[in-house]
Amino acid sequence: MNPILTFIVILIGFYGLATSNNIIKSVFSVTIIESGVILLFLNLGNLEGGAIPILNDQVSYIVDPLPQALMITTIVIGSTVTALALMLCIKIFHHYGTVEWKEVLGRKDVKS
Amino acid sequence: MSRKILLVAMFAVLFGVFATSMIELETLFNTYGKTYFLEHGYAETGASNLVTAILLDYRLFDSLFEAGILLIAVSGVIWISKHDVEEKNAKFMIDKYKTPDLFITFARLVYPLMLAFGFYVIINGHISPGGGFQGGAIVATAILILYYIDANKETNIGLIVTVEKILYLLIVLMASISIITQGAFFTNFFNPSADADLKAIYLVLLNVLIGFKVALGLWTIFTAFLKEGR
Amino acid sequence: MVDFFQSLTLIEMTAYALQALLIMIAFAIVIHKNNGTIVILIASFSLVTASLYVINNAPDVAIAEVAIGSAIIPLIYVISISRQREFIVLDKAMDDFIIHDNTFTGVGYILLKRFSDFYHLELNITNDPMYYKDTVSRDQVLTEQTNVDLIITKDPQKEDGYVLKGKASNILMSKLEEMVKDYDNIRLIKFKDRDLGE
Amino acid sequence: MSQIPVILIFLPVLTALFIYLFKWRHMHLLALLTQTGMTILAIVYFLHFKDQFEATHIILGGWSDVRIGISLANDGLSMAFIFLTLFMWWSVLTYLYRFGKTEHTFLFFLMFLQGVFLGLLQSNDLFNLFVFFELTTIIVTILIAYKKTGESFRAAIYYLLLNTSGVLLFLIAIVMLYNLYGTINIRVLSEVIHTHADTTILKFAYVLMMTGISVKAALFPVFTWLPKAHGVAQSAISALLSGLIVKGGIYLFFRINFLFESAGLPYHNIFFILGLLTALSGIIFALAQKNIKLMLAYSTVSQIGLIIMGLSSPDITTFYGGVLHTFNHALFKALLFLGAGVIIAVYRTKKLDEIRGVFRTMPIISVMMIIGMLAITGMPFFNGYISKSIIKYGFEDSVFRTLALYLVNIGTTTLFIKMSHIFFGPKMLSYPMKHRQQNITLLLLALACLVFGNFYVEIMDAFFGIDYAHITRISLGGLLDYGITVIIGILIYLYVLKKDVKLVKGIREFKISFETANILFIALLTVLTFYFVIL
Repeated sequence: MNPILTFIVILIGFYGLATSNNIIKSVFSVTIIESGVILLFLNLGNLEGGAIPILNDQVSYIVDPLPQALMITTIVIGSTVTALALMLCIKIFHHYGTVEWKEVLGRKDVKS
Repeated sequence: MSRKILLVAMFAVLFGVFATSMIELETLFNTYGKTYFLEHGYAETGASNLVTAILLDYRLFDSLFEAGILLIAVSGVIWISKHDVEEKNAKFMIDKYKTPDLFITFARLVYPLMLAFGFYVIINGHISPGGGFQGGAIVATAILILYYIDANKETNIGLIVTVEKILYLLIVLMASISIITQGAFFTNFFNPSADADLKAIYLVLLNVLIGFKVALGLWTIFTAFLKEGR
Repeated sequence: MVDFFQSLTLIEMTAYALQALLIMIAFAIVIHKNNGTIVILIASFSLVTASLYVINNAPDVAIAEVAIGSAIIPLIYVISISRQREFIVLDKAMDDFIIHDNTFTGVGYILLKRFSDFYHLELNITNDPMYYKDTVSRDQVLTEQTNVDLIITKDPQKEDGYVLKGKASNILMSKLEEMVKDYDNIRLIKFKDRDLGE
Repeated sequence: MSQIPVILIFLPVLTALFIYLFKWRHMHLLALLTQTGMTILAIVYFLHFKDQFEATHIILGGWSDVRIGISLANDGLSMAFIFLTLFMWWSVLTYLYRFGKTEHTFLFFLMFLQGVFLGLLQSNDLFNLFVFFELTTIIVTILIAYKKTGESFRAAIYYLLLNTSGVLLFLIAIVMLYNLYGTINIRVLSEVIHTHADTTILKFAYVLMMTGISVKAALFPVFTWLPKAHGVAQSAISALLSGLIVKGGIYLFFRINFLFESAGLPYHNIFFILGLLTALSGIIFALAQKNIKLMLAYSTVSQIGLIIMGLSSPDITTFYGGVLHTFNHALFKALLFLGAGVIIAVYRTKKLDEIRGVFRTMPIISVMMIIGMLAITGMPFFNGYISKSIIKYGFEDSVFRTLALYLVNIGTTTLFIKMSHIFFGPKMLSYPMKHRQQNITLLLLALACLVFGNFYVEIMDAFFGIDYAHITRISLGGLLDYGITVIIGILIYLYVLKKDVKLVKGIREFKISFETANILFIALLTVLTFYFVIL
């Protein structure tokens, strides 16, 4: 049940990508998709339940640690992508005076 | 409007297929990896936190490139925001920004606490939740508070970036020592059958290096953003 | 249906509630028009995901998400959204065009203020004695490489005239052009984007 | 000796770090030195393990269980791609010899990208593939934005966002496969994949992966980022992107298809159709352009379609024809982009109508460019002819496929007839510059085109053990085909393109917005889901 609800979050992210005209919002849509994917990994790792993956004497049944390790990597990757995209956004604003996709992509004024 | 309807229709199809596959998964679920880590994880790596065990030992190669992504992004963000024209003397005539005094006092109080917490998370990464990446991010957040106190703080970005690159080199070197002792790249340089306390030395060292690298990297990223346009 | 809800434990119920909240926040972000309020939604989105990670028995991931996703990333969003409403002007003329009698009452300031208020921009004027004697080509490099949107200089051809310089690609410049039409002593120069380097 | 793959990945990365740390004047020489060392290492590795690549499956960390941890694996295909990578970096580094002297940051990104790309080729772990995939995307974004013009910024963000969302789909597929099989090691997976062959989840995972890869490989509706990025970047970077980086997506295309082979998914026809659509749309857009870099970029799209048409064939000889075309395309497209770069630098314009008389101004460059054009249009004796003949040979029994191939070929020929106008005409106002290194690079690439056009039998035998002796270097039929194609091309050019009819103008002005690109992306996902899962 949980993974299915999480998939809705991913779909909302794609909806945002497909409808928003604003670059910053597109960047955030990507962040939403990414958070959804992370949550999906954890949901599926937690599908059968279990303790947190830190071993001590009492623990005999844990959730899967591999998806969690992978997701830490994904969080770092996602944040760098966001940082890079937002820096590009600021630059685009100062070049075009707007962050609307339509106007940014539509302008054609390179001399060469 | 029509495109929104089209989108929703496509989403319905995808959602249906996904839901079916998730229901299927409940019977097909494979727990091979989970059982392996539960049985061998502590004995082979010496880390009771299995996530750290995977990040720093089983899949160290990934973590190296994860740190590499941060490195690249830092250089990229700096390159994009940098310009050849020096504008150090430029002063904004209207700069309304001023932090309230209460916040400054509060921030001064919180700053050492956060820094200490960050170091705690880094150093205890192998036995409790946390590790180099998380602790590094917390340290970076603590440094961020300093900017909250004084927005016009001067930072030598060039130096930080140089240190960050050297730290990355150290991480790669540290990870490759095992080729001499173990005959394979990217694992603990102590023998897998060694004592857990001995192996913890390697884990803590690597966590500290990664923690500092991540902290410096994130610090550079938000300094670049704060300086952008100033 | 009732059986289903009765069989849930407290943690499971919290998980469903948070997941529903997450969907709502995500949807709000996607359909919201105003960029300013989105920042708060972004930070809360990150917090809700972090608590969901904890519920899914992943404290490591939750720490990473809180540290990166709830502090640094929202800050970066705030900065880039606030930069989006900035209109940076470099004043090279350094006379009473902007500052008149030590207050912001010069002709140029009133014009620019009217312009930026009309388009909901935040006017930011800077001056710099270092560039005072620079040439025209230097101005073009300035607009290309730095974030300066507009440069004010004196008109060399006309007494008491001013020249406003900016990038031709900037959509704000064409809007400003409409506004400047009524003033005789103000000219507008638009630099074409050059394709440097091969 | 068996650890050479790891060294190949980390040597350029460490070199990149050294370049960034010590910004000395002669750092570009260090890059060339590394390049020499890597080439020697790769050759040694290839000769040593030529017949036993199975033995060089390196488990990083030395774990006894293959299913845990990351491993690197090589085979003939990845070795061939490694040599292509090294060769492409050689040409870019020599081409940018003078530029690299001062631009250390640029060299840093360039060398780092090489290490990452070599990692992408050799990785045997799905999540590791994702990391390299994303790292490539980020570095390429920075390289596109390197010029810091408004145009390059917007191309960079378009590329970054579209590719990242594609890569995230790949990630969803990874978690599905992990939970099905308990491992993400590609070799292990390909052995056990048939155990759940009929499940929805496996098919859906395949669809998600393929859609993610389609974005990276610029397949039919989601190629829109490619002309923007490749048309804006510096010519050397465009050559690298068109020649190699986009091939990373194609490499993954057949890697993932190998992985799912024993599941028996019917991918051949649908990807033939997608390839055909890619090829046709690419060539139609290319014909309408007036900017030479955009023309070359769209021509890349159409050639990718051609490659996918070959690769989706169930017949193994045709499949390797597609692989050979990947290599040939890398060579001649790099040659054309680099040549165009020199021409653009000398004439200071990208418009086709404003460049005339190149033959008189720069005879050497012109000869090289003409070699590239002959190769891409499929003239006998050049490499394009060989791979196209192999694909054509494989399609012989289907009229539809042969016809499709001819159609694409006619389009390509027309495009380069249109482009060849820059050589004629009087000498024009230009800004001459010294381009000795550039000449050397172009000569190198042109020679490679000729070598691949004449010694393909030996090369293919050495790498893949496939015998292509039945494809002749020259035949009357081939020459006749080429002549007819050229004549049709000239006719189309004279009667349609030259007059710039309304239709052509309309196609040139036609723009796909970012939102529409994303809708097309989701539509591709839905169509593939329909085809593989529901039907």
